[in-house]
Amino acid sequence: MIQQLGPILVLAGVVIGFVFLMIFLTNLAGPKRLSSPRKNMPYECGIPGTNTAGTKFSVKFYLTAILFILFDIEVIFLYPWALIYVDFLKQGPFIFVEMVVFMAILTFGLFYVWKGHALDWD
Amino acid sequence: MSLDNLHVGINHYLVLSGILFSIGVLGVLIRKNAIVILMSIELMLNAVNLDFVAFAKFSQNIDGQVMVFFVMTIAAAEAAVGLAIAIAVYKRFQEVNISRFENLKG
Amino acid sequence: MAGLNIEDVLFYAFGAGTVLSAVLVVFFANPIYSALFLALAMSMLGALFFVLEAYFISVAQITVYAGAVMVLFVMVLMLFDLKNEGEDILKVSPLGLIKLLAVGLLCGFFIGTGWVASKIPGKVISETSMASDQQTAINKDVQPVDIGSTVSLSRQLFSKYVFAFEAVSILLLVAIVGSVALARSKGGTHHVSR
Amino acid sequence: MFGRATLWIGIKLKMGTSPFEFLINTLKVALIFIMTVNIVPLLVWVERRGPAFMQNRLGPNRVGPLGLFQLLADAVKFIFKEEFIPENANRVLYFMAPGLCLLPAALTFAAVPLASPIHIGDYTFKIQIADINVGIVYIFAVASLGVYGILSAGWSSANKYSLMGALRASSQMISYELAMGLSIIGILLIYQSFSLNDMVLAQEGPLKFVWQGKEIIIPFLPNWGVWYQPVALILFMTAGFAETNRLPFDLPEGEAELVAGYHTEYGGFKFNIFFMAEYAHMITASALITTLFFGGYSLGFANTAQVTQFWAEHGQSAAGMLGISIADAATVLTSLTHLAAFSLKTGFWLFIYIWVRWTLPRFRYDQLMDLGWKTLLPWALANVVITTTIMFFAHVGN
Repeated sequence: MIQQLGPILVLAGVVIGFVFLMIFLTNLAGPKRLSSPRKNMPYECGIPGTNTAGTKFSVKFYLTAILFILFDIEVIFLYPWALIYVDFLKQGPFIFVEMVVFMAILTFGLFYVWKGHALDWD
Repeated sequence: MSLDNLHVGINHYLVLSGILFSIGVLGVLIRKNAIVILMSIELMLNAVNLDFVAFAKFSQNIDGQVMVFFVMTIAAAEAAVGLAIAIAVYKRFQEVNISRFENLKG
Repeated sequence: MAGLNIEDVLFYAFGAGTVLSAVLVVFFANPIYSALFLALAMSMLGALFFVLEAYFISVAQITVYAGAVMVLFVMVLMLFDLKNEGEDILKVSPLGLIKLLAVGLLCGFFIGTGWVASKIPGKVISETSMASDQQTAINKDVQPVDIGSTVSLSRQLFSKYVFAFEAVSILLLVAIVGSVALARSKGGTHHVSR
Repeated sequence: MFGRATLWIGIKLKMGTSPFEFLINTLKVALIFIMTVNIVPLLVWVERRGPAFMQNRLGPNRVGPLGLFQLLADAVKFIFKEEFIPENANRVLYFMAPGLCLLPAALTFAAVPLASPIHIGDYTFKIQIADINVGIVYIFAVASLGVYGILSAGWSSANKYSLMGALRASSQMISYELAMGLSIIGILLIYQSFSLNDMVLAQEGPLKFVWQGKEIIIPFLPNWGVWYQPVALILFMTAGFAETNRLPFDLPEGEAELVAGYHTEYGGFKFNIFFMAEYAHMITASALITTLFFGGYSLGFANTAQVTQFWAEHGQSAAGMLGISIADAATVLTSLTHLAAFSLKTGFWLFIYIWVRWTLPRFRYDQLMDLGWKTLLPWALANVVITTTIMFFAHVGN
């Protein structure tokens, strides 16, 4: 376990150290100019910003995220299945039937989402 | 404090997941924002997952890890549908306070 | 055997980190910070699973929980303009005190049993594997169960738990249909019904 | 009491490796990370001069020979930029976002095997940061954490356009993660192992597979994954482009579209860190394409034993110079040849990334999401089903 986790933690430490070093270096070396309110306005190609960032957004963003979770579970179940597929095939076609049923149901779900125009970006 | 009970056994994992579970319960009871309540429920389910894996390791029985799979599926489906409801309530009432959820009919 | 080895140090590091970020999840006014801290707590739990040698479970935890469910939470919270939602949790109400007391008792119960169990050697599942002798008795032909390898996990998943595996696809289908219906029933995307 | 405990913990801390090995491993990890960070300016140089020649203009050639030091000048220039924080941005998340973006991008490179291990005396030295036995799935898990950096960057800079860019970038990334995850299931079906080392070892030697009990060997083709799974290669490459927000999928940070997407409000070295994260994702994606489909560090025609044997005969001079035995010098030279093969293949795929950027126009957002959900995902599912049925006929019953 430690042979695999040790280097990852060391790498994470090296990366975090690198990021802090660089940001600290920029603070040290960067010029300290005065910050005028005009300069601090959000950058919108010079057009003065109309309203704050919390404007209304379309529903499609989180519907994609919801569907991503549900199909990600399917992918997670497919990973262990892919490992033992050939071994279990030697004992007969049962493992094949299992997966076809699983994927058929979820592909029907994808088909429902597709035909239900839930994925169409207006 | 002698060092031998510092060595990690099954009890330490059970205590850790007990603490996480009670923090989740605290979150559900105290907070009024529906989404944070959903998050606390996710935290409680994670505490249960930790228990499953700890038992799988210390009793050398793989079924614990298999159960974690199914707990994960249920938690993800519940979070997805729960958030869809919270979004519907937000679009209607402009806030996600738990008191708004009493108006759900049917 | 006395003395700390690396698994214990990692357990205490990740365990303390998870508990700390779990507490921050509950006590942060701004829900976006609590969502980010919950994602941190879940990634640390993934690391704890790695320490517990459940390699595929730790990867699945990070992909599904920290990488998908919490992304949805963070996205939804960012979409809502919740700046005014910063409720004041620390306003002490008598009801709040009772809740706090109740949860304190629950937590004390967990810690207490853990402490008592560690005092009684061998009663609860000790380090020596209690169930492994029954395990080998049950399925003779299956190769010895090696906790770390994903193959033994999937071998068990697709032989003993096949029915549950098929039920999972039905559950996912119901969740897909449900969330699509919920999202669509609120009318179009831009107008907000007052 | 406390002093004795810490001393006690220090001695008993069985780090799994002796302190000497731990030092070597830390050095190796730091070296590989510094190497990836240094490849980024090289890639930027190729990105500026390569397309310049495509459009028959010169590209940077003032600073240093062929403009190579131009990149050093850019990096140093970034350090001297002013530290700028937009008006009502929340500062903690604003500063953490670049780190949150770079950390997953750098951690994904941990599982990629660069060359065959070196044996010196009884000590084997793996040219790889961490030989994780759930390699490929670990890479996708850590890559899925990259979304948090983008979301917090977009949200914390309190700019309507950057929030919009962040949401678009993250929903694009998660949609293509699905297709990427499904596309490698075909590869897993063939190699039956998550560890990338096993995959590379399985891809050595001539192309041979079992068809209903009969072993078929095609001597002139190397045993690469691309012959078994061509569709998965196309799906994986397209999803790889989208995952790293590279053209033709870089609408969220497209200049014409959304000012500069989620890193609009960032200047100075923080912007450079976002840039490095994108290039680190690109390097990992092309390294994965070579490892999964084109045999990783293995030479197509000869497997590791033959290469070691070849160097054992011709490696006397190197053995003398390094002062180790012939056999050890042979392993060192073999891993060098493997490293050269690996970097050649990965370099080729990195050039493809850059080349495509200057040939394809940018997708509209709905085209982009439709491609993800309505083309790549069904194709990936179909690929898995077809591979399963073919393997069903190849293996059933024997």
